[in-house]
Amino acid sequence: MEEKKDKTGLLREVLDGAAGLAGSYAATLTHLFRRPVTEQYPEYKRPMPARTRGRIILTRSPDGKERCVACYLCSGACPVNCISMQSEEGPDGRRRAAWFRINFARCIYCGLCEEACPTLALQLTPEFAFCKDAIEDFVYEKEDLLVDHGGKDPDYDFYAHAGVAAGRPKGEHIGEDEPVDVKSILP
Amino acid sequence: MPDLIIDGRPVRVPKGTPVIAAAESLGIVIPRFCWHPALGAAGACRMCAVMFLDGPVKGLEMSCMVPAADGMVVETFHPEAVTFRRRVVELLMANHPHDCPVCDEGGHCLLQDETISGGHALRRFPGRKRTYLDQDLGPFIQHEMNRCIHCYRCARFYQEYCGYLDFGPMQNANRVYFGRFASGPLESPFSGNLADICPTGTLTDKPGRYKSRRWDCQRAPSVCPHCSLGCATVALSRYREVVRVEARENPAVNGHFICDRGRYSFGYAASAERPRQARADGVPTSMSTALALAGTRLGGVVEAFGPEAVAVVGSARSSLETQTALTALARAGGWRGPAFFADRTEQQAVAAALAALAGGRARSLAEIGQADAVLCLGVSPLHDAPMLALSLRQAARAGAVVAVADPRPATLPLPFTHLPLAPDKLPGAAALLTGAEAADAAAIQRALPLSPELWPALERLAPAFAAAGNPVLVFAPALAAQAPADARFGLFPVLCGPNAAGAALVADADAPACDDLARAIEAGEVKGLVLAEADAAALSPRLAAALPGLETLVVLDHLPTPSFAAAKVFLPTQTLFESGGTLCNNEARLQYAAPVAPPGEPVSRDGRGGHPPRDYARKLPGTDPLPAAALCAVLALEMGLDMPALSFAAFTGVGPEDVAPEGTRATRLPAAPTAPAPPSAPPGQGLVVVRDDALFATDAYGRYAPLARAQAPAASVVRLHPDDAAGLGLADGEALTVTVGDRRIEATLAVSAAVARGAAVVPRLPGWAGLPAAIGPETLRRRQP
Amino acid sequence: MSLPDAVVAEIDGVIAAVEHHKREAAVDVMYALQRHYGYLCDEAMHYASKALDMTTLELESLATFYDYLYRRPVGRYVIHVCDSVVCWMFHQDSIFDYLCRKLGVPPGGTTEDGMFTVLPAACIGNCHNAPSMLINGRFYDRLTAERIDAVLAELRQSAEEPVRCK
Amino acid sequence: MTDILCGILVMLARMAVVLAVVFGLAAYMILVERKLLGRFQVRYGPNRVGLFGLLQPIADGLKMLLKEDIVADGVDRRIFLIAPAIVAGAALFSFAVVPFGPTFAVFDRPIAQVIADTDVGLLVIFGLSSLAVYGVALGGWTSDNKYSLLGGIRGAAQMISYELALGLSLVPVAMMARSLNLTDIVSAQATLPFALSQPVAFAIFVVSALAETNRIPFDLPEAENELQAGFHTEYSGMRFALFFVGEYVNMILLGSVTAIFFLGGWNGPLLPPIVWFGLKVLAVPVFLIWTRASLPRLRYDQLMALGWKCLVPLGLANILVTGALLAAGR
Repeated sequence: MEEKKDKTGLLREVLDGAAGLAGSYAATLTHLFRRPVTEQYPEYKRPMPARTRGRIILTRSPDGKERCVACYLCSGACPVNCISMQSEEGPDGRRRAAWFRINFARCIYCGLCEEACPTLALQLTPEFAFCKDAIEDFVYEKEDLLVDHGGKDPDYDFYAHAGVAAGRPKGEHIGEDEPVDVKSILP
Repeated sequence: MPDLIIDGRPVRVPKGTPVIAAAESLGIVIPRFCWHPALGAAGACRMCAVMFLDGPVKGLEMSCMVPAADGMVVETFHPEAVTFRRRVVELLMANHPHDCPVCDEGGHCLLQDETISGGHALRRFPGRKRTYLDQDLGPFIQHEMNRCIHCYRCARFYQEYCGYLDFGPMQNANRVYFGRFASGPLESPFSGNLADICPTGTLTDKPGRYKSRRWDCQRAPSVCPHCSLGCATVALSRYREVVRVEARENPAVNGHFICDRGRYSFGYAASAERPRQARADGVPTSMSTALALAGTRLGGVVEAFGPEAVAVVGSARSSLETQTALTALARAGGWRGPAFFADRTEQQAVAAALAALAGGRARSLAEIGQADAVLCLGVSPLHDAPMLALSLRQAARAGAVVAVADPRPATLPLPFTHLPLAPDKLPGAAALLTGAEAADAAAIQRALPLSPELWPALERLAPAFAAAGNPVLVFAPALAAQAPADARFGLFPVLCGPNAAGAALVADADAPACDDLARAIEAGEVKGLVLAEADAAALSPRLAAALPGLETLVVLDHLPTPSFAAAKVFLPTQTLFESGGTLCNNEARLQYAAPVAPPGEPVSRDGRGGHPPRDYARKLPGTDPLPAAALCAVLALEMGLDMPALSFAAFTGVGPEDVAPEGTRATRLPAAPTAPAPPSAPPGQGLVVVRDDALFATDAYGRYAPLARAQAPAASVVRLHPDDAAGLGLADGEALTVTVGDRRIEATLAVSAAVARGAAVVPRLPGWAGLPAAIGPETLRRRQP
Repeated sequence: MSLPDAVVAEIDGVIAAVEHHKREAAVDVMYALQRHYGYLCDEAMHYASKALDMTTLELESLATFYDYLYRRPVGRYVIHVCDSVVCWMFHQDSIFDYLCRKLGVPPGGTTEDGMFTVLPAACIGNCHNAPSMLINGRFYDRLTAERIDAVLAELRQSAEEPVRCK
Repeated sequence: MTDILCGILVMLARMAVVLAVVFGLAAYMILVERKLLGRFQVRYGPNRVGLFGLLQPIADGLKMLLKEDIVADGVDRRIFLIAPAIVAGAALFSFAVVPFGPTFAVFDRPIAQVIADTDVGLLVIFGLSSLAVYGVALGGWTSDNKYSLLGGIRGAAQMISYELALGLSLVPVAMMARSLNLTDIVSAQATLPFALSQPVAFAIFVVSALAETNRIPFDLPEAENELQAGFHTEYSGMRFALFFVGEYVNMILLGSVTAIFFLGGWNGPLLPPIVWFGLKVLAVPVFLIWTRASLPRLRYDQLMALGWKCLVPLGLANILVTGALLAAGR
C-alpha cells in the first residue's frame, strides 16, 4: 500500500516537474513573438522623471541671486567626498561660495547632497549622460554648476526666511516681528 | 561626600557638587545651555531637568540647581523629564531664526545638538518670531541677537567671571538683549571666550567667520606660545591654514578660558611674509643645497679658526625639542652656546626663579585663583601674562587681597592695590609684605621714604599678607632673590617667553649669553653663528649690531625677523602648529602641543585661485620647512658630527607617553645658582627704562600675526610720572622724539600718577630694544614741529 | 548743555548719602536726571555713569528694566494705566481703550502736542480703588470715561512745556 | 602517387570546408544566441553593427583579437596558455569523424562527406569530448584564483558524472544500429529515427549533453553570480575567445551528434540530405538557447543527484529493457 502510494507520489512529482519545465518553455516561447519593449536610446530619449538623480546644478532664488550659502552640509553629507567649497561673505552681506567644486568622476549620484541642502540650492537634474574624454573635465566648478533658474522649487527663497540682515533688514523676513526696541518704554 | 544613584549607577561626589556635574563625572551628559562648570548654575534655561525619584528632593528638578545629596536616585531619561526638555527646546526654537546654514556655530552648536537629538523638527507655534538689531562688537566677536536663547552665559562670564562691565543684559521679559550700551569693541581682553561659551550662534568668532565648519577642520590639542603661562588650546586648521584657536580645558593651568592674545595671534604661521624657502646669500634655493652650504660654511669656519669660532643662539620661543637638539648640536661640534638669553643676569634670574620652585612651592594658575593674598612683584598681570589677571580675579572674588607692585600703570578687573614703585624699590616693598612679621608704619616709612602716598596702602596690606594662610608671590625673574623663605608663600614666576623655563632647564649653568657672544664676535673669536628661531635684534641689540662681523650666519626660523634678512644661509623651520613640540611653562610644567596643520602654503594663497589644485602631480608649494630639531640633526649629519639628543624623561622622569593631561611638572630644576643681584638704581641721573607689553603684537609671535598687529595701538606711548614729566619740562600728550642708538622713534607722552617715580615706561618692541638702562632729557625730546 | 546747579546739587546729595556705595544711588540719580530732562537721554546716561562710577551698560540694564525709567522721549504726563487683575475685573480694558482713542495714540504712544504718553502698567497697588491709573506719581482712581475726560482737561490746563535733551 | 596526392588534396579540402563552416557557424551561433535570447526576453539583442547586427561577430572577433592578453602573476604560464586551446581543439577534432551526408561520387571517385570514416566514430567522439574537460580543469587550476579553481573542479566533477550517463544513453543506439560507425548509425535510422524508437535514451542524451557542454541549466563551472565566470575568470582577449568559441563549436558538435544518433542524420523526405542534416544540426543549438532562456541554473548537489541518482540508473534500466526487447524480437 505504502509502496504504491510512493509510486504515485514519484509519478506525480515527475509529471509536475515536466509540466513546470513545459510551462517555462512555453512562457519563453510566447515572449519570442512579443514586440520588444526596448527603447532605442540614442535615437529616442525617454523623458526622465523630474526626480531622477543625474547631473547636479546650483539654482538661484526667485530674485535671481545665488541660493547656495556654502554651508558645507552637502560636502559633509557626501559619502564619496566629491564636493568641496569655500564660503565667504558676498558684497551684499550674504554668505556664498567663493568657489564650489563637484568632482563628477567621483560622484555616485546618491542624492544625499540634495537632501542635505537647506536652501534648495543644490539639486540633481534628470540629465544623466554627459561624457568627457578626460577625467579632469568631470571636475565642475561653480560657474559650470550655476544655472539661472530655480530648479524644482522655483519659489523658495532662503534669505526671505533666514532672519539675518543680508540685503533684507531685520524684521522684514517672512513671519518676523519688528526688531525689539531695547529702549522701549512699554513694560 | 554624598552618595547618589544616577541612571542606576552609584556615584560619590564632593559635597556641594550639583547633580549635573555628578552625572558628568559618570559620563552622563545632561543637556544644558546655561550651566557651565566655570560659571556655575543660573537656572535660566530649564534644559537640565531630570527626575528625582528618591532622596531629599523629589520630582522634576533642574539638575544644575540641586546639590547632590545622600540617597538621591536620579533618572535623566525619565519620560517626564524628556518631555519637559523637548518642550523647552520647542519654546526656545519658537523664536530662533531659520538660519543654521549661514550660522558659524552650526556643527558645534549646543542648541542645534539638542534640537536635532530631541527630534524637534516642525515649529508648531504659529506666531511671529522676535527679532533684534545687532551691534558691532569689535574685531573679535560677531553679534547676531536673533539667535539668542537668553541663557545669560555671556553676561555671567563677562561681568562676574572676568569683571568687565561694558557688555551685559538689557531690557526685561521677552525682550532681553545682550550687548553694549552702544556699538563698539569689547573692552575685555578675554572677550574671545564669549564665542566659546555661547551655546548658540549669538556670539561667534569674527576672524574665523565663514571660514569652515568644525567637521572640516583638523583639530589637535596645542599649547599657547604667546606668554609664559602655557595655556591649553585647541588649534583648528583647514586647507593648510590655522583658522581658529580655542581654549582647551586644563584644570591646572587655564581652566576653561584663554585670553585674546592667545586666541587671535595665530596668524604668524600662515602669514604671507613667512619665509618658507631656503636661501643662500639671499637667493632662494633648495633645502638640500642650503643645508649643504650651511655645513660647508660652518665646516670652513671650524677648519680655519677651530670649533670655538662657531656659536649657537636659541630662544625662549622654541620648543624643548628644538632647544635640546641645539644643545646637542653645539656639544657635538664643540661650539659655543647655545645662548638662550640676552645676558648672563637674565639667564641666572630665570634659573634662580625656577630653582626657587623646588620643594613644592610652585603654584599653578588654578591655585592662584584659590589664594587669599597675592602680591605681583614686577609683574603687570594683564600685559605680561593676561590669564594671570583672570586667576587674580577669581581669587579677589573669593575675598583675596591683591597687590601689584610694579612701575607700570596697572589696570585689573578686580579690586587691588597698585604700588607704583621703580624697579630698585621693589625688593624693599617685597620685604615689607612678605616678611614674617607684619611691617609697622615706621618700617614702611623707613623702607620707602620717598613714596608717602603709598604708606597708607602698605599699612593696610602688610597685616593682610601677614595674616594670610595661603599667600602667593607672583614675581618677575629679576626679583627671584626676593622669594621669601617663609614657606607659606607659594611662588609663581612670570617669565620672558613661552619656553624660557625650558631654555633654563636645557642650558648649561656656564652657557654664554647673547651679550657674551656679541663680545666674542667683536673680538673676532667667533666667526660663524647659528641663530635657531631667535631674532638677534629682539634678543640683544648688541648681538644684532655684531652680526656683520661674522663670516657665516646660519638662521633657522619661520618668522620674517631682521635676522632672517641678514642671514647668509637661511633654513625655514616649521611652526609649533606644524611640527608639534613640548613647551615648559613658567611653573616648569611640560606640555605637549600636537601638530595640527600640514606644512605648506595655505590653499587660500598658493596662487591657484584660492582653491585646492585640480591636479596633484605638482609638489605642494611651501612644504620645504622642516622642524628645527630635524634641521639640527641634518646639519650635524652634513658636518659628520655625532649628535645624541636629550630625552624628555631627563626633565620629568617619565616618558612622553606618561605625561598627565594637565602636563607634567619638571622634576629636574636648575640647581640654585647665585641669585642675581636685586635691581639697583642706575648709576648716574636718569629714568629707569621699564618695558611694557601690550595685549597684542608685542610677544615674539604676535608681532608677525596680521590680526594681532591690527589690534596694536597705532602710536607708541612713553609713560612718565607727573613729577618726572615736570622735571623734563614735558606735558601730557606731547609728541616726543626718542633717540635709540642712531635711530629716532616718534612717540607720544602719557603722564600718569600710576607710573612709578623715576621710571620711563616704553613699549616692548624690537625697535626700542637699544635703549640704555637709564635715559634722560637727551633721549626724550619734544618733537620739533 | 550743562546741568543746572540745582540738579547737580540734588545728584551730589543723593550720592553723598551713600558715600561708599555709590551704586546704591543709581536709580535715584537717574530719577533726578529724568525729572530734569523729561526722560533718560544718552547725555543723561553718560552723566550718571560719570557721577556713579558705573558703566553706561550697567545703568542701561537698570533703565531699560524698570518701567518708570524712560529711555525714550515721553509726554509731559505719563499715564500708567493699571492692567492687573482687579482693574481688569472693573473693566480696565475699556478704560485703556477709551484713553487711547481719546488721545489718538497707540499704547506707549505720545500725543502730538507732547502732553500725554499712555502706558499699561503692572499693578500699581491701588486695587481698592480699581480701575486706577498713575500720572506723574499721582493716583486717579475709580475711573470712568467722564472722570478721564475731566482729568485730562484739568491736566491740560496746568500743562507746562517739558524740558528736552538737545 | 597521384592517388595519394589527390587523396591528400581532397582530405585538405574537406578539412578546410569543415573548419570554415564550423567556425562560421560558431561565430554566427553567438549572434543567434544573443538575438534569440534578446527576443525571448522581449528585447532586441545586438542590432547596432551592420544590418540587424549581422556584423556583430566580426566586430567581436576583432575586439577580442585587439584586446590585451593579460597573464596574471602567479599562474603557470604554459598550462595557462594551453588550456583554452585544449577546449577548442578537442571540440574541433571531433568533427573529423562526423559525417555530413551520404557518400557521393565525383568523377567516379566516391567521396565520403566525412573526414575520417572510422568504424569506432562513436568512441572517438566520446574520447575527444572527454578531453575537453582538461582544458576547463587546467584553466581553472592554473589561474591561481579560488573562483577559477572551484569552477575547474566543478567542471571536472560534472564531466565525469555526466560522461557516464551519456555513454549509457548511447549503448542502446549502438545496440540497435549494431555498429559504432556513425554512417552506419545514420543508415540504421532510415525508417525511424532513434529519437522515436529510443525516447528514454534520447532524453538522457539531451540532458547529459547539456551538462557536457556546460550550458544553462548546467553551467556550474562558470556560474557568473557565484564564481565570477569560474574557470575563465582570469582569461582575456583571444584566449577568452578560444574558450568561448570552443563552447559554441561544442554546441554545433552536439547538434551534429544528436542528429546522427537520434534524429536520423541526413535522412529525410524531399530536401537534399545535406539540408536535412543542416536543419537537424541547427535545431539542437536553438533548443539549447531556448533552454537557456527558460530554465534556472541547478544547485551543485541537485546536479550531482540528477546525474548519479536519476540518469545513470535510468540509462542502465534502458539498456536492460532494450536488450531484452532486442533479444525477444530476434
